[in-house]
Amino acid sequence: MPGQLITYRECIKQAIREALQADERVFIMGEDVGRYGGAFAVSKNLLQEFGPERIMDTPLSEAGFVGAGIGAALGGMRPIVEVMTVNFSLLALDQIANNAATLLHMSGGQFNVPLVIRMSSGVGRQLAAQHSHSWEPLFAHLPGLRILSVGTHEDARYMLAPALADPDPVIIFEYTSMLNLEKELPDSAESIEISKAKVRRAGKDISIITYGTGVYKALEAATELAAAGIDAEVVDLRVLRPLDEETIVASVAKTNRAFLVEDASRSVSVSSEVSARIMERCFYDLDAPVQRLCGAEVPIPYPKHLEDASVPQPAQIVTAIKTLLQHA
Amino acid sequence: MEQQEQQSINPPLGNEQAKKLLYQMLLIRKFEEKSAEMYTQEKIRGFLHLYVGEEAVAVGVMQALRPEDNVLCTYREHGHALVRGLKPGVIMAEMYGRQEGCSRGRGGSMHLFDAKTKFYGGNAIVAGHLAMAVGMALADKKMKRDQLTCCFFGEGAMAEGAFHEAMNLAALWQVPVLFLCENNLYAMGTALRYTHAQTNLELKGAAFGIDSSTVDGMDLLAVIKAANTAVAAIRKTGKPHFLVCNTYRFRAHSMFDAELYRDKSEVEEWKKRDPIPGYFNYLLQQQILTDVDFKKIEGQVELEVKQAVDFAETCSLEPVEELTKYTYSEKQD
Amino acid sequence: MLEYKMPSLGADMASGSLREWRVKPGDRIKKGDIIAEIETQKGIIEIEVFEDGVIGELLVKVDELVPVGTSMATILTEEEAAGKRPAPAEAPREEKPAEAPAPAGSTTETLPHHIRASPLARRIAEEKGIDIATIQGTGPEGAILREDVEHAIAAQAAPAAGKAAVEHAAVPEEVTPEKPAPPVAEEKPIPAAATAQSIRMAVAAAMSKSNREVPHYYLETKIDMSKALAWLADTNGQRPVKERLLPAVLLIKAVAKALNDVPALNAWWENGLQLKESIHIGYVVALRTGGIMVPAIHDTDTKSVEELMLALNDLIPRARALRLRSSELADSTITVTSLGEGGVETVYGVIYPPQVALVGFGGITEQPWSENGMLTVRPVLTATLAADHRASDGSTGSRFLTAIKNYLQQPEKL
Amino acid sequence: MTQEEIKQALVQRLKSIAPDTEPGQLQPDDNIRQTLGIDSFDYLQFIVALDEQFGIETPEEDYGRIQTMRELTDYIAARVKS
Repeated sequence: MPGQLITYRECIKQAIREALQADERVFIMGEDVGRYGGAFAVSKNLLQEFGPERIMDTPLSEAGFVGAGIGAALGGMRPIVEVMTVNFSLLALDQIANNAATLLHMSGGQFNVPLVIRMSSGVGRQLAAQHSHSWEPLFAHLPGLRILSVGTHEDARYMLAPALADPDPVIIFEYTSMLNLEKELPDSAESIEISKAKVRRAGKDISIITYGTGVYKALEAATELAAAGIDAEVVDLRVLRPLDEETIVASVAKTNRAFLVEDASRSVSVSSEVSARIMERCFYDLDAPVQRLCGAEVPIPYPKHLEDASVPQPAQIVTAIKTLLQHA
Repeated sequence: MEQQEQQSINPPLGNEQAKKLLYQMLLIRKFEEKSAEMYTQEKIRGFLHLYVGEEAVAVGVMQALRPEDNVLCTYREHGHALVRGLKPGVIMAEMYGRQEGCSRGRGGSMHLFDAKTKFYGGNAIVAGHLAMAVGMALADKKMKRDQLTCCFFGEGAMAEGAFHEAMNLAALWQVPVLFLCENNLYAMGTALRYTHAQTNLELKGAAFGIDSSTVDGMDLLAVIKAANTAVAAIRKTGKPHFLVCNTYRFRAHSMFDAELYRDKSEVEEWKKRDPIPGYFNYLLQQQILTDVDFKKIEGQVELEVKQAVDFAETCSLEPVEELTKYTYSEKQD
Repeated sequence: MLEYKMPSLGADMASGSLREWRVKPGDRIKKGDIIAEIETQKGIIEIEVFEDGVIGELLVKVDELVPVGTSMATILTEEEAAGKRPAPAEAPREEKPAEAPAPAGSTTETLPHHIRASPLARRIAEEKGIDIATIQGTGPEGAILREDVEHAIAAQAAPAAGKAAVEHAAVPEEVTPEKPAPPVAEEKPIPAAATAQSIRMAVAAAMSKSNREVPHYYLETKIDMSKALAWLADTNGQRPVKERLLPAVLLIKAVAKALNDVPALNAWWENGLQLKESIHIGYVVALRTGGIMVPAIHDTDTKSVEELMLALNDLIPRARALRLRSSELADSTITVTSLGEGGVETVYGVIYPPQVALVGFGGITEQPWSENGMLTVRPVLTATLAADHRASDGSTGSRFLTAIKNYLQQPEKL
Repeated sequence: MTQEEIKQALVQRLKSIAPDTEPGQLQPDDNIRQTLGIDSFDYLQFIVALDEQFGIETPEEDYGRIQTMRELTDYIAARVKS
């Protein structure tokens, strides 16, 4: 429905509904996904539509139901396991890191785990230090997993299907701060490749490489930079593991400058990795040092002004890039 | 009268069946002893956990299962794999780290996997596989497949949160899982009384509303009976069952273990209840088998174990170029 | 007889110490018997045997700490035990190789002056053959950026005057062998955009460095070229025009042979003297637009004079077209420059670092020459050696020049 | 082939060897190599090219007789005709 505005939440919901309709083996389970309608109302009314066998409320047992999701995937199902928020995922980290990520390898290729785990994450709703994590880097560290970050409405709507089609475990990071955000949904029913980063805006002067909540911020900054005569390219990494190095390299080779943006705190982050890859692959294409704008090194505080200050804002991106390009 | 009722779950005591059970226990025993030897020669590396003393449990439970059932084990799983039907050679090759091993050498002693026999490991995070077992049973239930999932774990796992979550989910969802606790009295080196406030383990299953039972794990016939009973109930009701087998490992926890935590006399005491002579003496008494039969079986087992080592010695190492294989599935075109 | 070895009970077990033998020589043992207690970092562990037999000899004493795999005892078969006692096995204690001597104290060196430039600017400058040191940076803290390099390229677009080469030849004492462009990717031709000025700057940079850092000494000798020229005229008379040889190939060949005799000058000075095994003579080619290129003639000493001529036929046009390969620009182990055609007699060259020597040839001129007490007139060539005194001394240089001279007296053997 | 044609051919050759010069402006008695700054290597290539173009053979001992434009033109003209 091009031209019509749609929320990020509705995009996710449509994707889930579509998946449930498309494949009998798909079911969703998690805390409060059914009768409550989803902690963030993403799965509201799906219980009525699909019944309790396919919209399964679970007890508060992250290790238990994520592990059960792995078992169900081994048993031939295509589960979508919802971990309410990323902070609770640590209770299931053993299952994710020690089972989902390793079974294929430990079994010498015999047992793959076609599981999708969705979790809400990110900063921006004054939820304080235990509910505002940007833990993409934590999970992106683990070989055997595919880590997706949903930075746009397009991906919210179309990423789930290829994730379910993947033979291996996929973790999808969604962002609570974007749920109510309305955008036009591009009429791109064509399948999304979950192995590729995407250039969201082409430019020639600098590559802004980002993901998740950084994507719209970077696009906003790019618009402002254009007014100042700076033509910025915005690369949405989208797949944080395995990283799509080729798209990064191609962009930096074109613009000769890289500026990395993410909400996760700076140390040992996704941008740390991207920066290192740029050094390895693009050193002699660089006309300026790689620079980063990341989350502050602090547990996320509750007050709005401090919360805002803890993650990059579009105005900061604009200022930093202007400074970077201002030398003559 | 009671005996009559349980006729179908009692072990059939024909000559062939008896030979097979004895053969399986001896195979585990000799295979494990050979593994220890190959470990000291540095042919096998990593952790090596031996099952010597506990043979009656794997042999007694496994005979109750069907080929289509799922089996998940702990890292002390060579015996289970052997009884489930994995060839001694491919297990030995796996421990040698060779690509002919059942997990292409990627897993080693603690991670034996085999798709053909639905053998899902070889899981080395204590209690981590219980939740997976629940999920596998859930899939079977959703897909209306008439099969169950048998999940072995030690009493150490029962102190983990994952045990409680998995038991709760299984009971809540009413899925066909046989939770099989091999209580060998020690979580590594810490005795049961130091790890569980309630040492009557069966009660923990009851707390979740799961049918639970306990059996002497050193007595093969008792294990067979208990396992057959539990499995029949699960197949009938589709509900989980919790079976505790009290057993004892004669050897150290793993190879590098000075056994500071238990008395030699305790080990000697348990060895008097060794399940292998125990079962064989029973067969002698009942005049089902003779000493000659025993020698014959023993000779066959020794040959097979030797052949397993010979096979492993001929196996090849995977080329290092394939290092990152099996991290993600190969893309299917 | 079998050896019982200290068992490995874990990857983290490197050794164990014997606490107690539970057996003595002559004891019968069965598979599974405990024969000893050993102490490990995890405590005392009883160790078992995996064979039946009779204990032969105990090779390790109580409290002795031995590595995994060390023979601890011999185990005999029944037959062995009954019959002759085998000679006691020598416990194979592995001798650890002596610790390698600690590396000599690290030398402190002053780093060459660092130029602030972006990697991209460096790459473009390299590709275009421009010395980055000559460019003014406009970036942060004066860093050189792509833009700056591009401006520099545009600024030097003016074609060099045709006189350049003539002037160049007319001022031989300034002649400076040089690698005009730093190495670029193998087989990658130098872009035609490399200009006379950038080559000039490259020559300037290398020669300045040489003059600053290399303590030169000079030797000179006169060589009677009559035999060489006669041989050349004779052979060229029999050759079709395309296969004719130039005197330069004789000079190059003589230098290569002399280097075989005096290898000390076939070297680089980089953190000390590094003798080079292969002989790659760099031959100075003057460019018509000014500046020089010095392509390496790879493995000069193994080439015949005909092959050397072919090599020059290949290298010189490519050098003039600035289409040399990086290996040809980077590999030279010594430089030869021949300036006779401009009419000069003697060349005092400047060594191209990190090489340690340069041979200069002047023109061949008719000169009075005394031989066996007779004064005659001969075609005479002046050969000079400029050598790095850090790397060699006058006597070495002298032997080298004399060797060149001698080889040129037997041209047919070259 | 006329003298003028030979001269044109020579000028063209020299221009390709020394593109930065104007061989057309050589006086008949100018020493070609010295005036244009052509070294022995290029001169040898020049001779090789002339031999091929005009189908002649120039022995080395003749090099001294063909130093100027006039000498060279005459030399070639004599051999081409014969």
